[in-house]
Amino acid sequence: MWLALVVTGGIDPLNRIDIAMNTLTIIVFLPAMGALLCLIAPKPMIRSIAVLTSLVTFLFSLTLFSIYFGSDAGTSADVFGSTYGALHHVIRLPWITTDSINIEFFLGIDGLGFPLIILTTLVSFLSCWASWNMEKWKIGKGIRAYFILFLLLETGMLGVFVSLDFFLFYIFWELMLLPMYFLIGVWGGERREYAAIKFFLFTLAGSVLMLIALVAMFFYSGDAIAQAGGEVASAYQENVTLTHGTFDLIELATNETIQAYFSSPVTRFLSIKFAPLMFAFLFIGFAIKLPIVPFHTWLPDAHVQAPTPISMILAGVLLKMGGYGFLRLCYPIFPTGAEFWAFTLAVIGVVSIIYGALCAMAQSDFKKLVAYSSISHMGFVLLGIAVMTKAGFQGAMFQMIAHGISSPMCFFLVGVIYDRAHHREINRFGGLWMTMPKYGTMATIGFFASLGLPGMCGFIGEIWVLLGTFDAGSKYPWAYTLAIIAAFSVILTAGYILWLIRRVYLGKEKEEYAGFSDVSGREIMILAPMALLALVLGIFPMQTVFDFTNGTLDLVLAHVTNAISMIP
Amino acid sequence: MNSHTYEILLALGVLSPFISFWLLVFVGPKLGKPLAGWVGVILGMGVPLAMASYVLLGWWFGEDAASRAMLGEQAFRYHWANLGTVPILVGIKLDSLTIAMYFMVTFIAFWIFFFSVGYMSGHSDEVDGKSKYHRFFAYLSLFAFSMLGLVLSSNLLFLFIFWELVGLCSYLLIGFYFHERVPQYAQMKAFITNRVGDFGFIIGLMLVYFQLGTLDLDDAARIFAEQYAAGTGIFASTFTMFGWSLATIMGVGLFCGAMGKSAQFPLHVWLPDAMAGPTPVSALIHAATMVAAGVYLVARVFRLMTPEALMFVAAIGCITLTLMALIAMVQTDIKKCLAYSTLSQLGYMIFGLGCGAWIAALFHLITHAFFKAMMFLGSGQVIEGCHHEQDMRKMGGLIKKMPVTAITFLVGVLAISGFGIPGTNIGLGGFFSKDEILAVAWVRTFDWNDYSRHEAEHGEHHAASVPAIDSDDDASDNLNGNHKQMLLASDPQHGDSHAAPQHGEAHTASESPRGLKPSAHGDNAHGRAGIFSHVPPMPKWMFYLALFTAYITPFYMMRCWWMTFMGKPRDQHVHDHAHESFMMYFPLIILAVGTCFASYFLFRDLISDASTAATIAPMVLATDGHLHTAAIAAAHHWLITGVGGSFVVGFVIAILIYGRGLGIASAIKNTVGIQQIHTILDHKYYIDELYHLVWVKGCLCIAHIARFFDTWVVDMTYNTLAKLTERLAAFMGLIIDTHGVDGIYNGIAETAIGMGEAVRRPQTGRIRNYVLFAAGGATVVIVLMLLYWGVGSPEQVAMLTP
Amino acid sequence: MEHIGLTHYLIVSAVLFCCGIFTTATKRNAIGILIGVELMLNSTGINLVAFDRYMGPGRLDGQIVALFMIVLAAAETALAVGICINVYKNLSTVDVDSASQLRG
Amino acid sequence: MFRSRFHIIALASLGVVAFSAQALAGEVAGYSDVTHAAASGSWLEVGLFYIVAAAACISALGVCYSKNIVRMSVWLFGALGSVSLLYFMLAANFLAAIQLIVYAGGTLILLVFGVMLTSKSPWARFEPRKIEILGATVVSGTLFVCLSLLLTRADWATTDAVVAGTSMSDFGHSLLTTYLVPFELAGVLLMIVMVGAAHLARQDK
Repeated sequence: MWLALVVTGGIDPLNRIDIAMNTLTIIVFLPAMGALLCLIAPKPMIRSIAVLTSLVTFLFSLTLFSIYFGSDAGTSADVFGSTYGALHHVIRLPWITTDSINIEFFLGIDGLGFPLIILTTLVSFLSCWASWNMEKWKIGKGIRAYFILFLLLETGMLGVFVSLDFFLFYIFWELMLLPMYFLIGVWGGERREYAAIKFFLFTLAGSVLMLIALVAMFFYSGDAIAQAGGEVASAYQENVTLTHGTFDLIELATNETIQAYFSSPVTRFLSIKFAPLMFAFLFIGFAIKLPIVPFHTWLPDAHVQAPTPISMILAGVLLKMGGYGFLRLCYPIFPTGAEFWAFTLAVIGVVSIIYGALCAMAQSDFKKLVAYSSISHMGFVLLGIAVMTKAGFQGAMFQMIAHGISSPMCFFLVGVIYDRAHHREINRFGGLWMTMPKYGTMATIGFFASLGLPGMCGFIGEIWVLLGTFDAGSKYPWAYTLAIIAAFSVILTAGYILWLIRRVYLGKEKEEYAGFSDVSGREIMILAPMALLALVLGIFPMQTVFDFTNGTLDLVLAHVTNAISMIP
Repeated sequence: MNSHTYEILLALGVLSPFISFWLLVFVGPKLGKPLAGWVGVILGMGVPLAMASYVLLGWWFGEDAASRAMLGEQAFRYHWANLGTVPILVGIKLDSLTIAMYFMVTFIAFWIFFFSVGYMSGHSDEVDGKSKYHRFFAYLSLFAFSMLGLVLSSNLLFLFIFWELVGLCSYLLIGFYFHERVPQYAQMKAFITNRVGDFGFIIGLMLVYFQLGTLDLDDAARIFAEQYAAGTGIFASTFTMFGWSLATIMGVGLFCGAMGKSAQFPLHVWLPDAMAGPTPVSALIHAATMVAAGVYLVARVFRLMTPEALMFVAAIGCITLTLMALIAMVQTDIKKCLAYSTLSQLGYMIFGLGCGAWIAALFHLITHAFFKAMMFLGSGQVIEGCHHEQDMRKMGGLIKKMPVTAITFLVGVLAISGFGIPGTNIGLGGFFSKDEILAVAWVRTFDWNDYSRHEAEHGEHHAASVPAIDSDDDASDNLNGNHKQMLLASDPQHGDSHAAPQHGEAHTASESPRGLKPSAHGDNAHGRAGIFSHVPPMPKWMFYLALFTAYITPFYMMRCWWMTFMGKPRDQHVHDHAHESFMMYFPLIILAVGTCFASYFLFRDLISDASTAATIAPMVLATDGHLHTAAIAAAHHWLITGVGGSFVVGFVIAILIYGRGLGIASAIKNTVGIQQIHTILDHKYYIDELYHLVWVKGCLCIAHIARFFDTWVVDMTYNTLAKLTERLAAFMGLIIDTHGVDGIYNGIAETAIGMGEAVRRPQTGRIRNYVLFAAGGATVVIVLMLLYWGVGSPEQVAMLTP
Repeated sequence: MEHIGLTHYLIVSAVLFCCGIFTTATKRNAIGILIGVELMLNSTGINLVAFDRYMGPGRLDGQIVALFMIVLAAAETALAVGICINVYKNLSTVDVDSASQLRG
Repeated sequence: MFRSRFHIIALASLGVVAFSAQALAGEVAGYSDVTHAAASGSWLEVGLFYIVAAAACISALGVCYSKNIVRMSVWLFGALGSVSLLYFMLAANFLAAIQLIVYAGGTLILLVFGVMLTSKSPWARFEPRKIEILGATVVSGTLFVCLSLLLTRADWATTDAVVAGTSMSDFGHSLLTTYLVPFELAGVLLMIVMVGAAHLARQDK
């Protein structure tokens, strides 16, 4: 694992062994090593190497399940204990250490990161495999660069989900941004440069705010500790005392001293209350990724221009980083900010739900429609988190996973037909179910899953969020109205999805498409897992997701509500 | 018997169609015709039917009421997931109603599957050789799975899940011929209309979850009653909308779902169009089972309904049953005619539940399921025979060609018209169920609260005869007592045994409707007994509309039958082609027999057994006729004797008009006044047009506005931001040449240019500009330092200095 | 008579710095820009030495850094002039605006 | 008119150079009144400071003001000289010497060579756009105002400990001990620069 060594250079050999042996490190850097391999491999072998790498990564990430099934403790609640910050596969080593700054190489997972890691590795593998036929694309050149960037992207994404040091988190965040920029900008459609630049600018704007928050949080935590006498015992590590600011996300969230300082109304930044401002900074950074109206306009362009596998990654994983960011940074660290913004956030969420659905209804471009539908779906995530109820949090988390399954499937379905027809005009399609029966069946599953049909993954998230929102009515009177408005989206969603199905798959066969071959074995193999998961998640939500997430989510929520109750 | 045996058997019965679904999906094409069909029949419905029959007999004859209740109590629950903190327990609602529905569904569905094996072989191959035969049975199996699951669910959430699944099956099956244009729209219409209902359903769910803190049917009802008694929870909130309390809104919300599924008035539009699907589908889903699911839902959540909510239910039902019956009078498409009669009958059921005639409504549901399924199969037989001719005006005289169909169809017509011999217990389904609904409706039009108060005032001297019914047990005993009496009024089975005293009382009561009140004198229940202290009386017009429709129904049914089977053949070609085949009319015969005996069969007992205090008492004591049993008995008796023969009138008129072909009918149609009415009815009150204008067009319009907004406002904002950066840059001497901005014509491209430029411009290699920018940035920072961070202030300096 | 303190020197360096910026920002002649840069470098030099003198007397750090500054400035100038000559050879002018082949 | 002013300025700067040369001589000789003056808060120090500072500022402004490249270099020469004087007054004699030798002796000459080599006529001017001048004026003006505000508001914890002028030996010592690595790096850099410059300026293409 010498690559790990490079990344964590400047530490003593023993720790290097630790790193090399650490599961998360391996998971995170396997793709990067695959990228190196692609760098030197002969051209014909590249794509197989890439696909194999992503497959191995996926399989290896499955070993994480041993956390739950290794012991008799079966659920997240049991595994991650009774305090937020009980982690697994932790590795923390000093990375950049001066007398005032201590940036650590700090990886670990809990119920928040775990399902997203599995999702990431799975979606990455599937989409990597989906790029198998990239020579046939309009821009079929640069296979080597493509797959290298792809694998680097995967490393970046995985890193975001496992790194618990804000600095490291930020680095991975940016690391993930660049390959995406090139993947869209080079292998994209007609207006790829525009889309790529737009994506880049939006995300960069977000990460700038995040950077400000990062620095501010570091120094203010330092002030907090200084005020407390310069010596504060760590909240969750034995015999560790903090003497200056920290980037440790868990510490920032759980340390009473820091929390008290952050949330006290006298703490100011640019003469604005600290917690709300920082929350807003982080929130915008993540909301752009989620994306949330009005920061969403990069998404349709990026999706439409990006090649199919990249759209899958984009929809399947990148959007989840926003939600993950909320749950990992915004809410635990700035609960008071959350309370301050709750109404705004919920309203934005509802607006995104309805607005995205309406926009999707009006699209004539197949891919754009799916893109807008993901805006609508991610609105549920925001809504569920914003109302801060158990059901809401659980629903939001589930919605992330569910959308991570269904929307890549939808995008791949679009890609399948795009490879054959070379256009995406919904109104020019028709009768494809007759032409390609297998494809039609798969498409029905995929789109009904994203429609939120009960018994499929989409439903659980939506209904959980809706009920959770309504449940918040006891705290926030406005929650009733919002829940009802959000519930209205079930009609809109059904509207545009069914209309889409009718226009594309039903009806008489058209001559121009009569010659289309049905989905190939590879495509079936890519679609099948997602279809299967869409069903299984819908039927056994507890065994597939809730058992792994709820414990941690409840801890986070308890932490947040507790902190809010402290507000005078 | 082992306490879980029934559940296991029922569960197996649900599982087997699920298995057959996947089997048919994967290996269906290889099975081919008709093998795939038989798989569907055996695995998809045969097994469930076997289970159902076994369970039914075991349940009814093997257990007594106590053990039945006990079994229902200790039914198995599986912890499916946690909704927030509320555990969602999935299990089987094991009571007589479940079993009755389960048996009805499996029985009818089995014969419809059987019918389809023959029918679909001629109807599934339109699409250039690609057979959809197996697909049809796969869908049917999936439907069977969902429908049975719906019936069994003990949990509102799961009820909702299966609810949606049957919706999906109906969607897939309506659009089975999706290569044609009509079914495509029909299926969309069906699904989306149902979704509109589900919107309400979800709101109801939210309120149940939030206010009652559970989604389990029984717990919810219990907590609801407790909360009413204590005036806490949902009854504590002062929130009102359209003058409805929160509790009422909850009930109405749940009912909205039923309005969608059971196609009640504002949402009825999808059902007639749904006839675009294959005929067996119309018979199974859109006549017998799925559309009845709405009624079933209302029956299940009956205990969560406030009187106001029930009043709303009744009103909707009443409107539906009248309007749809009127439309049915002018339909010429045989399936459409049946569809509208179905709507009308569903209206009757909903109306019955609204008045509180819980038993009667469900009883009507089951009898209706039998004869309507049969009639649809018959119509399918006819359509098949007249190769795909559905217009009744082209038919006629078919009785010679297809006698069995004609006879069975006639049985159905009689049943739906409430055929029976007044004063006796001989009659077909409607004769008992529909009339009882009317009876309850009639009784509910009086304000019994006055009477109750009156009773309460002079309650003392009744003390002996008035057991306090404030506690549930008493209520239940008392209620069972009332049940017995009530059943006598209409139930043939007990008729002989206890007829005398009961009828005697009824006679004394039935001299005049007004006389009803005193007749309830001996009745020992009164308003305070129910959980709802005040129950408003039902407006009279509802009763009269329902009664009026009772006269229309026989007319249009007989009209339909006569135009199809009697008279002279009007289209020789069709007539010559007509034929019938055993595979198809055998199920007809079975169902016809079922129709004849459904009302005498166990169903009535099962339902009344289900309607114990634990099921409906909290509500029904106050709103349903059970409180005023004797009165209802009297009213029912009076109705049966007085109005029971109403169907004759309808028949006579129908035969008079259509006996001699269509001449008279068209003559009437063209008379002034009638003509306009006819046009309106023919266009179904233009509701479809209205909806298309308001909802479809409106929604799309909004959607396009949203898209426009997205492109030209949201996106253009960023575009403009980019532009501003550009302008600023220009001002700072960044830009030598600015492209002309013409956002109106190509906004997107402009965005591209704007953002692209904004990024690219600074990269133009003018060092001095960089310097200027950097310096500007530095200046800003310093200004900030001066303004905000008070640099230079002593403490700051203290920080800076070593 | 008032006492000459650190601030005085800093002010002077500020003047130089601003002049340097102005020069760099307004001259189109490559060498002119270079001169501006030199000015700025000098102002930093003044800062370094002044701080060294007034805040850490006896320690040479400030002066040493200033020394390096001078050396690097010299190196930078040498290179820059070389580049200018090259540009001039190719474009026969040192107007930086005309050296725009690399513009995107 | 231009020319006359140019001569005056040139003379002034020459005077500055002479002064600094004398100071350097004195330093080398081992005694240094300049440093003494700088150390003691006498009128000499103050007056000297204001003169030198004024010289520095004036020549800097001259750089800004003058349009053509030759004058700019002359003004720059003045600025560099006065800066070296400031170094003297800051008791950084060696540095001042280096400043004079390397800058005035090396860099400036290099610049002038550059001017000569690259310009058809040394008096050629490229006018910037008015807007640029405006922007530059605004920015640098604001920057100056803010900076001086900042500097005046801050009271630095300064020490007025009188220190003797540092000698070369101290420099050499710390260069070869504490700052060895940067020192070596600088050496390497210089070599690279030499090669690079040579390559860049090579005649044959």
